[in-house]
Amino acid sequence: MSSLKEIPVAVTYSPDHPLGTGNVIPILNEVRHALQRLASTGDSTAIDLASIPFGPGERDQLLQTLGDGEIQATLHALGETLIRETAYPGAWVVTHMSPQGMELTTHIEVTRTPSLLSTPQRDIEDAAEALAAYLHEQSIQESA
Amino acid sequence: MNDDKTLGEHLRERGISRRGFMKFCAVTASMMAMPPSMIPAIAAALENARRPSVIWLSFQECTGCTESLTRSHAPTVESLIFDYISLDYHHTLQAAAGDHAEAAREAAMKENWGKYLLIVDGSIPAKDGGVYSTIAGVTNLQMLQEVAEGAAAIVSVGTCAAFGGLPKANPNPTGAASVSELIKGKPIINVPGCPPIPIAITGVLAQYLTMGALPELDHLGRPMAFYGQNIHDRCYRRPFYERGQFAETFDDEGARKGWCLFKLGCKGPTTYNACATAKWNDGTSFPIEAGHGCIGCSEPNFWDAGGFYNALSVPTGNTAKTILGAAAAAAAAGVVIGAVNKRNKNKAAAAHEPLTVDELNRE
Amino acid sequence: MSAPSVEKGIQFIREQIDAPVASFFSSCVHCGMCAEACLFYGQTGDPRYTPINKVEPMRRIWEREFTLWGRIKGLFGLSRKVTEKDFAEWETLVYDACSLCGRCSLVCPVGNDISGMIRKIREGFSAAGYAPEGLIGATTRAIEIGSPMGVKLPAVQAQIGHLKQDTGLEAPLDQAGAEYMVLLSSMEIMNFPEYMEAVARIMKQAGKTWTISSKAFEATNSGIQIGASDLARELVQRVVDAAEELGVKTVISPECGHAYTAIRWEGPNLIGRAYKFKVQHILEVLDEFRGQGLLKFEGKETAKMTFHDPCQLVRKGGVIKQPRTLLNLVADNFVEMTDHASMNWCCSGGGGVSANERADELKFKAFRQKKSQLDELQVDTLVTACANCRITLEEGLEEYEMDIPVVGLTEMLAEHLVEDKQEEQA
Amino acid sequence: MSAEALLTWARGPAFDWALGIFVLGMLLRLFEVLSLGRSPDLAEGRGSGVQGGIRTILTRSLPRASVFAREPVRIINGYVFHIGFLLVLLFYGPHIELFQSKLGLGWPALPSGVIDGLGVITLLSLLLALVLRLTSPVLRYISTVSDYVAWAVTALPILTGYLAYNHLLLPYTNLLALHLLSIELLLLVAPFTKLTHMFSFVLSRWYQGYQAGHRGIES
Repeated sequence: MSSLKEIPVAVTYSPDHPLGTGNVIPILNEVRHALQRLASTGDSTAIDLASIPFGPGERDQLLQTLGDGEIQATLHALGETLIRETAYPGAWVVTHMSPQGMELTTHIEVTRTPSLLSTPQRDIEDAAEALAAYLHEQSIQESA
Repeated sequence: MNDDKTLGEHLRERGISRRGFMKFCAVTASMMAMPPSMIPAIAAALENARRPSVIWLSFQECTGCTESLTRSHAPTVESLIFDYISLDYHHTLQAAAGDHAEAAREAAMKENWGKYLLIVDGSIPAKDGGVYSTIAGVTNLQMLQEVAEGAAAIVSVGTCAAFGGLPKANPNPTGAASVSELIKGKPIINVPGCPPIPIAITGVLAQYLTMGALPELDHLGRPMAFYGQNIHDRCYRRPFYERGQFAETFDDEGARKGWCLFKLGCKGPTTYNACATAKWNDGTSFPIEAGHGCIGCSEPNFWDAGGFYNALSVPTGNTAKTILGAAAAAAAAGVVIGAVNKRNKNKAAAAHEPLTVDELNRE
Repeated sequence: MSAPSVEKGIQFIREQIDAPVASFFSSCVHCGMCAEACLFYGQTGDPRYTPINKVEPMRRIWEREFTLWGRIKGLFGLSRKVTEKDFAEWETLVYDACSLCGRCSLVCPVGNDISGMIRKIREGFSAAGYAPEGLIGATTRAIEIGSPMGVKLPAVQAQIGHLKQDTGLEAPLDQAGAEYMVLLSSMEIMNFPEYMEAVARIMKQAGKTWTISSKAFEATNSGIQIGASDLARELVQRVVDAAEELGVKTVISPECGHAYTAIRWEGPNLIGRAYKFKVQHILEVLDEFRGQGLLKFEGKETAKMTFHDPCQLVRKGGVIKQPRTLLNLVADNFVEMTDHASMNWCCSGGGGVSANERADELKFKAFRQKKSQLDELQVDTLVTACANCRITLEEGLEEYEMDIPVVGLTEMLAEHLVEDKQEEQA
Repeated sequence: MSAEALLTWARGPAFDWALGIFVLGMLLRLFEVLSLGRSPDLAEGRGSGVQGGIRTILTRSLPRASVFAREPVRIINGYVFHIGFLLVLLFYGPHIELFQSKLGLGWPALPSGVIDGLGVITLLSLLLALVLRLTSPVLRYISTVSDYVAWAVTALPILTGYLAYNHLLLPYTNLLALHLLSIELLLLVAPFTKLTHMFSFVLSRWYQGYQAGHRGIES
């Protein structure tokens, strides 16, 4: 047997009728509540999809329903991390990948800006220092 | 590697950015089955975690657990941890062999006495003084006892180490026993499964390393985070069970439609593990999703629990034989009892002295 | 003297235990439905009168002696032997509080014939010496004199004489070769002479030959009521001998419930062989004659009347349609009671209760069931087909000051026969 | 003994023993009954005993109107219990699997939710039966220890089954083990209590019906 597709017995489902847990709608509701909370109190929420059981096709259906929004960003650290806003602004899907391109975890974050997008304080300080150092070096070279 | 460095320092030394570190923390949290809200706490803990020494002992085992771990879907991130820990002894993974290997183990034990983490896979043959498995002339039993003595905690990886597993299956010729049967007075975490889900192994290690604490355990010593719920409750086929829709064979219409596999022997209802959520092979699937019932491999004595293909509700014995035997016994006893009853009745009839009017009228 | 008789009682009960009894006890779930069917429980509310409880001593003997489980329990002292005390305690339950009406047997969800078992347990009680005075007396008279009420042949002969004198009708005595042999209950000889006249008229119009045997004119069988098969057998044997000696084709059981049970159902089993003649109840015979067009009736009663089903005849005898067909021939306004036919309520005097003076108070209490049925209907006349029912009903109606005449169906029919005066004169 | 070991034992040797004793006990009871024999009815009959026997076996499942009017609650409750018990026993998927694997004969299952509801109804009807037994003078008078034992061993499998299905009180493994053990207790106890009626009712109805059929009377 050389590929999965050659196994004669396969569970049949279509993306429109996924099998299983029925967890898609409850999670969408959770996202709705999180959006309301974000709007009123400014509190962020994150949902780890790895902790939720899905039947075949259910996860795809969830992500398809959320759709694509205006922003897509890619973080390059320890492999790629894809950060995209969904069609429901404020709801983001953050997918961490390994350097080999395998998915590690996927979170739905309901927040104004995913924290990974904003620059860490120490990095800013380091950046200021690094830039200062660079300029200092330049001035030495110039004067030399 | 400098032993005094924290994990945070170690990672930065390797050129991991702060965003990379946060990503690492997010993945680790997910791995430990902790909610995303815990990520900052994990980051703080990881920042200050100290490098531990780990000794890994393999006894009566098939190396499946090690395979499961090393071929897990997130090798890079895990390797960050394993690079950081000092894996001082592991037959399969270490470069050293023979006397060198044993010397390394003894040195690590001496140096970290009372602080190292002991990981065990495989069961321990305890019969006949443990002669059925030895390493460098030392029985597994003896080695376990020696190494366990100086361990801060023990992680039994795989069903063999946790519960005895296949070596303990009937008739258990080697007297195979689990770690917890042999070692008392040490914290023991059981991470059963045949093999365990890789993330359950790494999750426990990550938690021990980051938090320095043992996770919450169930009555069988398993981390609640991974073994807190049974497969059946989290199974995506559960709705079919509720509707009474069952696959009757592995190739019938029900099987094709993904109906419940209870009748085909699925042990999901009595098996506590994270397969239905964490899944296998990069989160692709798990046995039930692949069309085969759960065999209950993370439960004690799963091999002898009445057959993988017998439904849980079906008694495992030879019922026809029992009934025939009982019927035969009943027939034999029935003949005797029937004869006794008949004799008693005939005796009563023979002893019958007709009732007379005189008798009726006596006072 | 008492201890050995208890032993005899237990032994007699043991003899009665057969596969049906064992199956009944095996099946009983103590659901209590039999109590709801029982006249005596219903009118007193005394749970001891629950029918299945009345055979408890028999159940205990069965369990101790015929089940493995009972024997094991016996070994550990967990089952009690049936003792004299039990006989004493159960005597009134077995005789006074049961008219063997059989209603409980019909409602038992697992099909237990409880009333059949009470009939059986009485064998042991009579053998143990725990039977009511009244029934002992009646049985003794039946065996020694030939009739429970002490009626002797001369009384019958006198009645035959009166009949001839008053109406000119013949009642042939000991006529060999007659088609029918008619039995009489002593009640009919003493209290209801109309019955013999009615039979004579009917037979005459139907053109049938009949006779009364001087050796066995008595139909009743106290041995059945007291539950002494040895004595019941002797009484049945007298009838069988007489009928076979006279060579009759059919023996007619009179308007008496238990007499029918005795001669029709129990008789052959008591003597251990089938009869060489047929046994019919008088109503069966009448209905047969009607069917053959042998009888002509004229005029109809306009009074509102109902029929009291004698248990032994209807529920336990299966003669259900005949009385109704016959009654409708001569009555315009026949109404049924709420519980009738197979689910009728007993008059409260069956199964020897009426012959047991000790039970009078209980009997009158139980009669309130019949009273409430009658109160509901408000009839002018109560028809029945059993002399014992009739006398019990009359006593009960009197006790409760109800003024309803009770008549026998056979007599009522005879009164409506078309008289052929000319033929008579000729 | 751990729950897992208990379950394995309950599914294995314990079930075999319980079933063996059940079969042995019930057959012995049957032999005990049949060995006592019965004499033929020599009275000239009016009808067929066999027909009467079969008729009574069937018709005795229905109540008589006049008795029904007196005790409607008790009678309806009796139906609710028996029908509920049989439906749960025979139409729950996992139960059917047991029959199928042992008899080779299967049939469609009822939705598990329906069985769940039936279980509750059956349990409630048993509770009501107990209340009636304790409050009715007749039932209290004629009840023996054995009646209450029979009640308990009948109620336990339904209770444990319900708890197991709904994952209440204890882990499923423990409950499934307890459910099986309670059934085994029922099997063990049945031949020695009134629960023998589950089979013997056919005999007792047959005997009364046979006699009635022969005599041409109602039964």
